[in-house]
Amino acid sequence: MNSKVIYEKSKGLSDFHLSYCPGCTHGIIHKLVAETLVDLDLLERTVGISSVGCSALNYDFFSCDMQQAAHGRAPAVATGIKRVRPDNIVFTYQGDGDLASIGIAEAIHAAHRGENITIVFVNNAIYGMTGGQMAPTTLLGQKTTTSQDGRDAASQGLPLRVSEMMAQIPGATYIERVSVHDPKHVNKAKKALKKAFDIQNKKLGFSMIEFISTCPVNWGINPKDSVDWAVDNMIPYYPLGVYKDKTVGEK
Amino acid sequence: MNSKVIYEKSKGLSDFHLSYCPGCTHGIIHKLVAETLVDLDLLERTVGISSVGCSALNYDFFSCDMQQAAHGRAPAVATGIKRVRPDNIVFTYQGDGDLASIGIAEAIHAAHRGENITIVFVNNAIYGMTGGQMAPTTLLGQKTTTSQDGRDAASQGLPLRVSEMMAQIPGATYIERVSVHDPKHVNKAKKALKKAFDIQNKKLGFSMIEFISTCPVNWGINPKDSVDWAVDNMIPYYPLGVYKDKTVGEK
Amino acid sequence: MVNEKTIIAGFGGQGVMLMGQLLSYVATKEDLNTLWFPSYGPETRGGTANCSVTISESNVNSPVISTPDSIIIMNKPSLNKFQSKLKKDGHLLINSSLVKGLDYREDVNVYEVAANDIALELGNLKVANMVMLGAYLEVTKVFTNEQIINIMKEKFTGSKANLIEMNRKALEEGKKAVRS
Amino acid sequence: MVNEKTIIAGFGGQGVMLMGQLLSYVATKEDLNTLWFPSYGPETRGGTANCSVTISESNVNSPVISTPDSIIIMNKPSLNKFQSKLKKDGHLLINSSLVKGLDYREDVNVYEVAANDIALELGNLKVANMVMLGAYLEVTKVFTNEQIINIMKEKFTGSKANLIEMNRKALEEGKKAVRS
Amino acid sequence: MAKGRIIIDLNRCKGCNLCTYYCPVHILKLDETTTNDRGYTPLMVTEPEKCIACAFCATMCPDSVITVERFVKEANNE
Amino acid sequence: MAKGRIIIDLNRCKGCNLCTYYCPVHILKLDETTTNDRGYTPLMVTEPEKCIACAFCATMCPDSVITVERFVKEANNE
Amino acid sequence: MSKVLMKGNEAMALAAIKAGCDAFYGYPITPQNELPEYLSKHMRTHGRAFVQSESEVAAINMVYGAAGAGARVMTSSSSPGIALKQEGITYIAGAELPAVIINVMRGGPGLGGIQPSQADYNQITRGGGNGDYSLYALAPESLQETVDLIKESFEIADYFRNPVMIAVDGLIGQMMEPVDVDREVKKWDLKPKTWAADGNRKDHPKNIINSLYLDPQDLENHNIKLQKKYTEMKENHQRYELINMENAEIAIVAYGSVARIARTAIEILAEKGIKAGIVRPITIFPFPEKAFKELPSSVENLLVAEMSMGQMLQDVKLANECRLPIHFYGRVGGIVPEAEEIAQKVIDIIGGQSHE
Amino acid sequence: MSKVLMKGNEAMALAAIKAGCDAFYGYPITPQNELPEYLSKHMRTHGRAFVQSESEVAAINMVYGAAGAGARVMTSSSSPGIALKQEGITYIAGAELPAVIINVMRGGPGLGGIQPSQADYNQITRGGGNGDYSLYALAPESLQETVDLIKESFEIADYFRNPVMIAVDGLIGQMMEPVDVDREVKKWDLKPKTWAADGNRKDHPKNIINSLYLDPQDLENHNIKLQKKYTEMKENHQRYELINMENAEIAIVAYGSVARIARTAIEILAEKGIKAGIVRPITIFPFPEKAFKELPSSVENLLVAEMSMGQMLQDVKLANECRLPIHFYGRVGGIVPEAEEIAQKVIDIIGGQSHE
Ligand SMILES: Cc1ncc(C[n+]2csc(CCOP(=O)(O)OP(=O)(O)O)c2C)c(N)n1
Ligand SMILES: Cc1ncc(C[n+]2csc(CCOP(=O)(O)OP(=O)(O)O)c2C)c(N)n1
Ligand code: SF4
Ligand code: SF4
Ligand code: SF4
Ligand code: SF4
Ligand code: SF4
Ligand code: SF4
Ligand SMILES: [Mg+2]
Ligand SMILES: [Mg+2]
Repeated sequence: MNSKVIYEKSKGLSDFHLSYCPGCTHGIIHKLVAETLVDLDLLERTVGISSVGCSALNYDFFSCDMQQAAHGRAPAVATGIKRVRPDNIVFTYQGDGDLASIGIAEAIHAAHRGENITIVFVNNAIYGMTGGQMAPTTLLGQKTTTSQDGRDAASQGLPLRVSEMMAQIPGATYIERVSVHDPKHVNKAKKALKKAFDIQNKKLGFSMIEFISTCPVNWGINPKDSVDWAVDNMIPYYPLGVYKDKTVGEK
Repeated sequence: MNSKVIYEKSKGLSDFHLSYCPGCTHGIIHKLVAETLVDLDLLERTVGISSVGCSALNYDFFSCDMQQAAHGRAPAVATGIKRVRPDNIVFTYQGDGDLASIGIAEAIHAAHRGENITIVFVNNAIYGMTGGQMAPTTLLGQKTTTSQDGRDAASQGLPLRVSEMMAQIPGATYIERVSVHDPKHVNKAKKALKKAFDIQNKKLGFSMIEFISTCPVNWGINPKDSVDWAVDNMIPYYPLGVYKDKTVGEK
Repeated sequence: MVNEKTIIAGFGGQGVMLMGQLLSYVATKEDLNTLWFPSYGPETRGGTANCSVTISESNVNSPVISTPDSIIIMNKPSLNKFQSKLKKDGHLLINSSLVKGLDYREDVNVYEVAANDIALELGNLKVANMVMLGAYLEVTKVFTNEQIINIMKEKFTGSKANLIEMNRKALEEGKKAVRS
Repeated sequence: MVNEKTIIAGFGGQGVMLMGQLLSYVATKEDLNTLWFPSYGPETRGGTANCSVTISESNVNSPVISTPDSIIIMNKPSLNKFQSKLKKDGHLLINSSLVKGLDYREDVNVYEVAANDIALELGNLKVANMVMLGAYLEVTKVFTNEQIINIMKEKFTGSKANLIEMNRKALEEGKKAVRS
Repeated sequence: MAKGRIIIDLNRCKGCNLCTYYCPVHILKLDETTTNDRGYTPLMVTEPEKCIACAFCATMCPDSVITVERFVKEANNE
Repeated sequence: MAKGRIIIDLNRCKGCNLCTYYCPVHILKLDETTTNDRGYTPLMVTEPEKCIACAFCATMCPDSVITVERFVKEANNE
Repeated sequence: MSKVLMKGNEAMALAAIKAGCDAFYGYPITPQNELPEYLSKHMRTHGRAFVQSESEVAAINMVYGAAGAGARVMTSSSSPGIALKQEGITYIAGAELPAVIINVMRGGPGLGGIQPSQADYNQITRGGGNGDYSLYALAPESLQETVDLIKESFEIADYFRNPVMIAVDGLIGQMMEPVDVDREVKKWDLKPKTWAADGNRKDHPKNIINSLYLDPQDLENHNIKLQKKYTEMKENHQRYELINMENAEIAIVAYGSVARIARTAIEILAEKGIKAGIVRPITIFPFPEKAFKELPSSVENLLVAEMSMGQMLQDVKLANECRLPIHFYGRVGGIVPEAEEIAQKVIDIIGGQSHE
Repeated sequence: MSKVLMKGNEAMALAAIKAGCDAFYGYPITPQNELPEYLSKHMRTHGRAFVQSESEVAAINMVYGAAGAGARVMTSSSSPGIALKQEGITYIAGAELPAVIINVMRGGPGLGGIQPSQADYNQITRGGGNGDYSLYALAPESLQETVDLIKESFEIADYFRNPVMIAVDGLIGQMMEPVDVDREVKKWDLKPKTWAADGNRKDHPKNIINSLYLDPQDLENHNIKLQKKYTEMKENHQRYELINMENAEIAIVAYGSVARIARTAIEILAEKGIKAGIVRPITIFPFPEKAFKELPSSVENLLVAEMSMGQMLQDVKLANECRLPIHFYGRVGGIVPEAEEIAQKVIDIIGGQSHE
C-alpha cells in the first residue's frame, strides 16, 4: 500500500524547537501562521515581527525574514517596514501584555492609519514570559502573581475586550476573534488567518486576528485542562466571531 | 432699580488672562469646568491635570491645585494622584493630540482600570499648540500643516472616533460627546460635566466628556465661522450624545 | 562693505517676521551672506515677536545681534525691550501709530512713521509692515524697493500675488514718510 | 569554621532552587551568613537551572562561586558545565538515575545516588531533590535532616505540609545511599 | 426698556466677535476706535436699552469678559 | 485496518498530552518508559492499526511533532 | 530584630513598605518581578496604593502624579524599562519631586539579556532624559545595605525634592541573604510638603506642580536653583567605603555586586602577599571623588572593575585627576566576573602586564 | 548650484531628501515642526514614505523597522521627545541598524521651554538608553554645514550600521541662511545591505534583525563587537575645527551655535588685542580629544562655552588630561549667550578673575 502525507511540519517553520512550555497553544498558532503563509505562497516576501513575550524568540521559528521589536511596538515596527516595502507581507505576533497593555497605542494607531498589515494577537489572559503577572485581559477573579487573590474589579478594573474596541476604529478592515481549542476551531482559525493575509495581499488594509490561547504553566493547570479552562472561562467573556469586516460592505 | 448678577467670571478661574487665541472655544470649556467645580462645591479638594497642548498653561487658569503632565500622560498622572488621594476630585484636561494620539494608551487604561477620574477631552481636529499639524481626529480632506493637500484616507487613515472606541471599554462608567457651539449646547455640555464630576464624587468610576472645539487660528477661519465649521463638519462625523452610561443599569 | 544688523519687533500678526525674511531673501539673491532669526515671547499665543537680520559681505557669525545698527519697533513693549541695545548713532524706526508718548534715546536717529495710519489709508492695515520696511530702506539704503518687490513676485504666488501692488505703494509711502 | 560553597544544578522543574534555599534558610536560622543565588539557562522555558549557596561564619563576599566545595548534579548537561569548577577533593554528588555513562574527575569524591529511582520507590518523583539533599548533608555534615525538616515545617503550609513526611523519608534515603 | 445690562472687562477682551454674533438683539460690536492694553479691539454695546439680559453673550465669551446683571424691581422702591 | 499512520519526531515532543486527548480512537499515550534528549516523556502509539488518519493529533500538537500519512490504494498494485 | 532570609527583590519591596511608601506603580520586567509581585500582595493590606500600570511610561507618570500630591512613591524596573521612563524622570527632576526609582540592571543594549549587568551607569548618572538634571543614585552591594538605603532613600528624596535612583543589578535582585529589615536608618530633617498639589486647599493656597517655564530667564533661574541642589549633593553627600586600604599597592574601584566580588579578590590577593584595597562608591551620583583624595600614598595603581564596557571609567579618571595609572576590567552581557579574574588582573597590573 | 535661503528645519528636511532618505517617521514638537511639515509635503512627491506617528515612541520604532528592512530612514524631534525615544534608540544601536536622528534641542529639564539649548549633550553622548552603546553624534554650526552633514550622515550610518545623531539647537532649526543643498559630500565605501530583513528571500537566506541575546556569552561577544565599532569611531572619525589658533592665549571650546557666537567673540577680543582661538567639536561623540593634543603651546587657558550647565566640561577635562586650566561659561533655559558675554569671560580669565 502507498501512502500520502496529509499533515506535516510546515515549511513556514524552521527546524528550531519551539521555546514554549509543553502544551502551550502558542505552538498551534505558530503552525497556523506558517501554514497560511505557505498556502498563500507569501513566505518569500514576508517579514514577521516578533514582539516581547514568550514568543520573543520566534524570529528563529518562522522561516521568513524576521525583526524582533521592543515590547508593545511591533505595529510601529511593522508600519516602518510596510511603508518602505509596500509589496511585502508584514505581520506582527503579539501577546496580550504586549498588545493590550504597553502596546495598545501602537496597535490602535496602526489600525487608525489603516496600515496594510496583519496582527496575530495571542490572548492568554496573562503575562507568560515574565512569570504570570496580570494582563489587561486577565479575567475577574483569575489569580496571577500580581492579582494573588484574584483580579478584583474595584482596584484592577474589568478585563479589556480588544477586538470589540479595535472594531470601532474606522481605519480597520478586518477583525476576528478565534480559538484553537479543538481541531474544528483550529481550522476555523486558519480560515480567519487566510482571510487576513489575503486582505493584506490585496492591499485592503489593516487586519487583526485575536487568538484565545493558553498558558498552562502560569495558569498552573495541565495543557488539556488549560484548553478547557479557556473554553469555559475565556470564550464566554471573549466571544468568538468577526468583529469587523469592511470587505463585505460594512462602513 | 436694583440689579442681580446673573453671569460673571467663575470663581473657579484665576485672574490670569487665558493664553488662548481670540475666539478659541478652549476658553468656553474652561469656564464650564470651573463653574461645575464651583457649583458642586468641589473646588477646594480638586486637583486638575494640565496636559501638553494649547492648554498646557491652564495650571495658571483654574483656581484649584494643578499638576502639569507630560504630553499624553495626564490620565496616568491622575491615576497616580487619585490612588493616594481617593477622596479628592481629579480631572485631566487634554487635547486630541494629547489624548487621541500620544496618550491613547493612558486614556484607555485609566478607563480600563475604572479609575475614578474625569477626563475633559477637547477635540479640535488639529494640533493647536504646535502650529496646526494633523491630529487623529482631523477630518478627511482637512488641510493641516502635515496634510497640506487635505487628510487622505489611503496614507493617513480615517479619523479616529475616541468616544465610540472608549465606550467599548468595560471599565468605563460614563462617556458623552458634547459641543459648545451655541448657548443651548453650552448648557448641555455643562450638564454633562456635572454628571461626570458627580459620578466621580460618588466614586462610581471613570468618566470622559469629549468636547467638539475650534481652532480658529490653525483652521485659518474666524472664530464664528470656526464654530459653524465644527457644526457642519465635525458633528456629522462625531455625533453628539451619551456613548456609555453605566449608571443607568447598562452592563 | 555691507554689514547691516537689524532687529524688527512687534506683536505676533504684524508681519514682523516677513519683513526680516524679505531682507534676507534679497541678500541671498545678491549673493550676500545673511542670517535671519526669529524669536517669540513666552506667551504662547498673540504675544510679542521679533526677528534679527544680518546682511554682510563677510561671514555671518553670531546669529544673536547684541548691538543692532537699526531697529524697527512696531509696538510699545518692543521699544522698551530693544531700544537700549541699538548702537550709538543707529537708526530707530518707530511705528508711531501704536507707539506714542514714550521716550527715545537721544544718541540715535529716530524716525517716527505712522505706519498703521498710512496702511489704513492705503486700504489694508496688513501692509503697515511694508510701510515700515520702506522707511527702513530709505534710511539704510541696503536695498531698493524694487529688489523687495522682485522677491515678492517670486515668493507670493496665487491669491497673494494680487497684494504686490498694494505692497509697492506701502513701501513707497514708507520711504516718503522718512524722506519728508 | 563553617564555610561551605555549593552549586546545585539540573533541569528547571527538578527542585534545584528549593534545595539551595532550604540550606540558606537553615543557615539564617543558625545565625550563619549565607547567600543563595539562582541562575537560569538561556532557554526561556524548560531549560537548565542552577543555584549557588554559600554558608559561612564570616561575611559572604562574592555571590559567584568560582570553586565550589561541593556540587550536586541533577542532569547530564550540568555535569559538563560544573565538574571542572569543583575544588580538588571536593564532593561531587550525582543523580545517577539520569546521569549515566559520563566520566568523572579523579581528584574529587564522587557519590552516585539514584535519586529518581529512590524517589519513585518512595512514591513521588518530585522528592528526588530531597534524596540528593540528604546525601549532601550526609557527606558534608553542614546541617542535620532535622534542621531541614524544621524549616520545611515553617515554610510549607497548607497542602504542601502533607509532603513533609515524604520529604523526611527522602532525606533519610539519600543519607543512606551515600552511607552504604 | 433694558431688562439688564452687561459689564465688559475691557482688557480681558480679545475682540473675537463671538458674543456679538450670539446676541439675539444685535446690540454688540467691536469698538474699532480703540485698542486695549493687549492690542485687541474690545467689545462695546451699541444700544444698551435693548439688552434682555439673556447672557448669551457671556455664555459664549471664551474669556469671561462679560458680567451680566438683570434689573430687579424691588417690593419697596428704595 | 489502519487508514494511515503517524510518524513521531520523538525529540521534538514535549509530552504535553494534547494529542492523546484529541485522538478519536484513543491510540496515543506517553511512553513512560523513556525520556527524549530534552528530558521529556515522548509520545507513542498503542494500537497503530486503529489509526483513521484524521490528523486531529497533528493538528493539535503545538510542536509539529507528528506527521500523518494516509494509506492510498493504487490502481495497479505494485 | 533577628534576620530573615529574603530574596533581594522582595527585601527591596518590604524596605519600601517599612519606609512608609504610600504607592507603588510599576510594570513587570525581568529580573525584578518579585518586587511588584510582593507589593501587589502587601501594599493593599497596609492600605497603600499598588497599580500594575499599562507600561513603564505610565508608571513613571503615575509616580510623578503621586509625588506631586505629596505621597511617598516608588517604581522599579530594569534597563530597557528605565530607558522608557526617561521623559518621566526628567519631568520629576524638573518639577522637583521626591520619588524612589529602582533599576535592577540587566545586559543591554536593546532587549539585551536578562542576566546581571551594570551597563546603565551612564543612563543613571548622566541622565538619559533631556536637560540639566541629576538623580541621587545609590548602588548598594548587599541585601542589608540595599534595604537600609531604600529606607533612607525616601528621606533623601523628600529632603532634596529630587528623584533617588537605586542602582542594583540582577544579582542583588535575585539573590537571597539574611536581612534585618527593621534596622534604624538615618532620619533626615524634613519639612512638611506644603508645596504639594494634593487638593487640600483648606491648609494652603493653590499649589502648582510644573516643569514648564516659557520665559528663558525663568528657566535659567530654575536651572541655577536645581544646580545648587546637585552641587550640595556633590559637596556634602558623597558616600563611599574604603576597604583594606592600609598599605595597599593597588585600589580596585568597584560598586554593587562587583565590589563584593572584589572583596573576595583582595582576599585571594592577600594570600599571595599582594596588598589590594577597594574604593567602593555607594553613591554613583554624586560620584565619590573625595575617596580618591584619601587614598594612601602606597597606592600606585587603580583598577576599575565593572559589569560594563567601562562606563564608570570616566568618573574615575575625573576624580583621579591624572594622578595614578588607571586600569580596567569589565565583563558584560550578563557575565559576572569571578574574583579570580579580578585578582589575576591585579597580578598582571602589578607585574606590569596591563595597561588600559 | 546657487544658494537658496532656507529655514534650518526645512533645509534639514531637504538635505534628507537629497541624501536619498526613503522614509521619515516623526511626531510634532517645537522647535522642529517645519521639518516634518516640509517632508509631509515633499516625501510623497518623491515616492518616499512619510508618517506622522502617534508618538515619539512609535516614530523611533518605525525607524527601527524601516532601517531593519534596509531603507534609509530618519526621524527628528526635540529634547523631551528624544527622551521618549531612548528605548528605541538603544534597540537600533543594539541591532546595529543605520538611522539618522535629529535633535533640535530646547531647554529642559522636563517640559522646560521651547527656546534654544544644548542641554541634551549627556543624553546624546552618553546614551540615555540602557546598555553599552554609542551614537555617532554630529553638531554643525551653520545651515550649510548642517545640510552637508545630514547628507553625509546617511552614509555614515550605513557604514557603521549605527544610528547617527544630528545635535542642533533651536537656533539652527529656526534660523534662515543661504545654503547650497547640492554641494557634494563625502561618499563612504558602502556594502550592499545583505543583512536586511526586507522580505526579499529570493536574493538571500533568511535575515533576522534582533538585539536579544539570552546567552550571556553571546551578549558579551556582541558587546565586544559593538565596542570595536565605537573604538574605530574614536580613533579614526573624530571631527573638529581649530579656529584662529596661531599664537592664541586661550582656546574657547564650543560647538554648534555657540561656536558661531564664539567666532564673533574672538573678533571682539582681537579688537582688544587678545588672541583667542576656538576648538570647535564637530563630532561630540566621538569627542575630538585629538584637537586638544594639537593646541599650540601659546594656549594657556581653556574656556568651555555652552548652552548647558556644563555638560561638555567632562569631555574637555578628559581630553585635556590635566594640562591647562579649564574655565566655564554657560547660559541655559533658552538664553543664548551673546558674543560680548563670552568675550568678557575671556577677559576676566586672562585678567585672572575667573576660575571654574
Ligand atoms: C519595555 C519592556 N517592559 C517590560 C518587559 C518585560 N516583559 C517581557 S515579556 C512581558 C509580557 C509578556 O506577556 P504577553 O505579551 O502577554 O506574552 P506571553 O508571554 O503571555 O505570550 C513583559 C512585561 C520588557 N522586555 N520590555
Ligand atoms: C513628548 C512631547 N511630544 C511632543 C510635544 C509637542 N507638542 C506640544 S503640544 C502638541 C500637540 C497639541 O495638540 P492637542 O493635544 O490637540 O492640543 P491643542 O493644542 O490642539 O489644544 C505637541 C505635539 C511635546 N511637548 N512633548
Ligand atoms: S509561560 Fe505560558 S505562554 Fe509562555 S510558553 Fe509557557 S505556557 Fe506558553
Ligand atoms: S492655536 Fe487653536 S486651539 Fe490653540 S489657542 Fe489658538 S485657536 Fe485655540
Ligand atoms: S445679555 Fe443678551 S441681550 Fe444683553 S448684550 Fe448679552 S446677548 Fe445681548
Ligand atoms: S466674546 Fe468675549 S473676547 Fe470675544 S469679543 Fe466678545 S467679549 Fe470680547
Ligand atoms: S491521525 Fe487521528 S486516529 Fe491517527 S493517531 Fe492521530 S488522532 Fe489518532
Ligand atoms: S501534542 Fe505533540 S508535543 Fe504534545 S505529547 Fe503529543 S506529540 Fe508530544
Ligand atoms: Mg499573554
Ligand atoms: Mg487639538
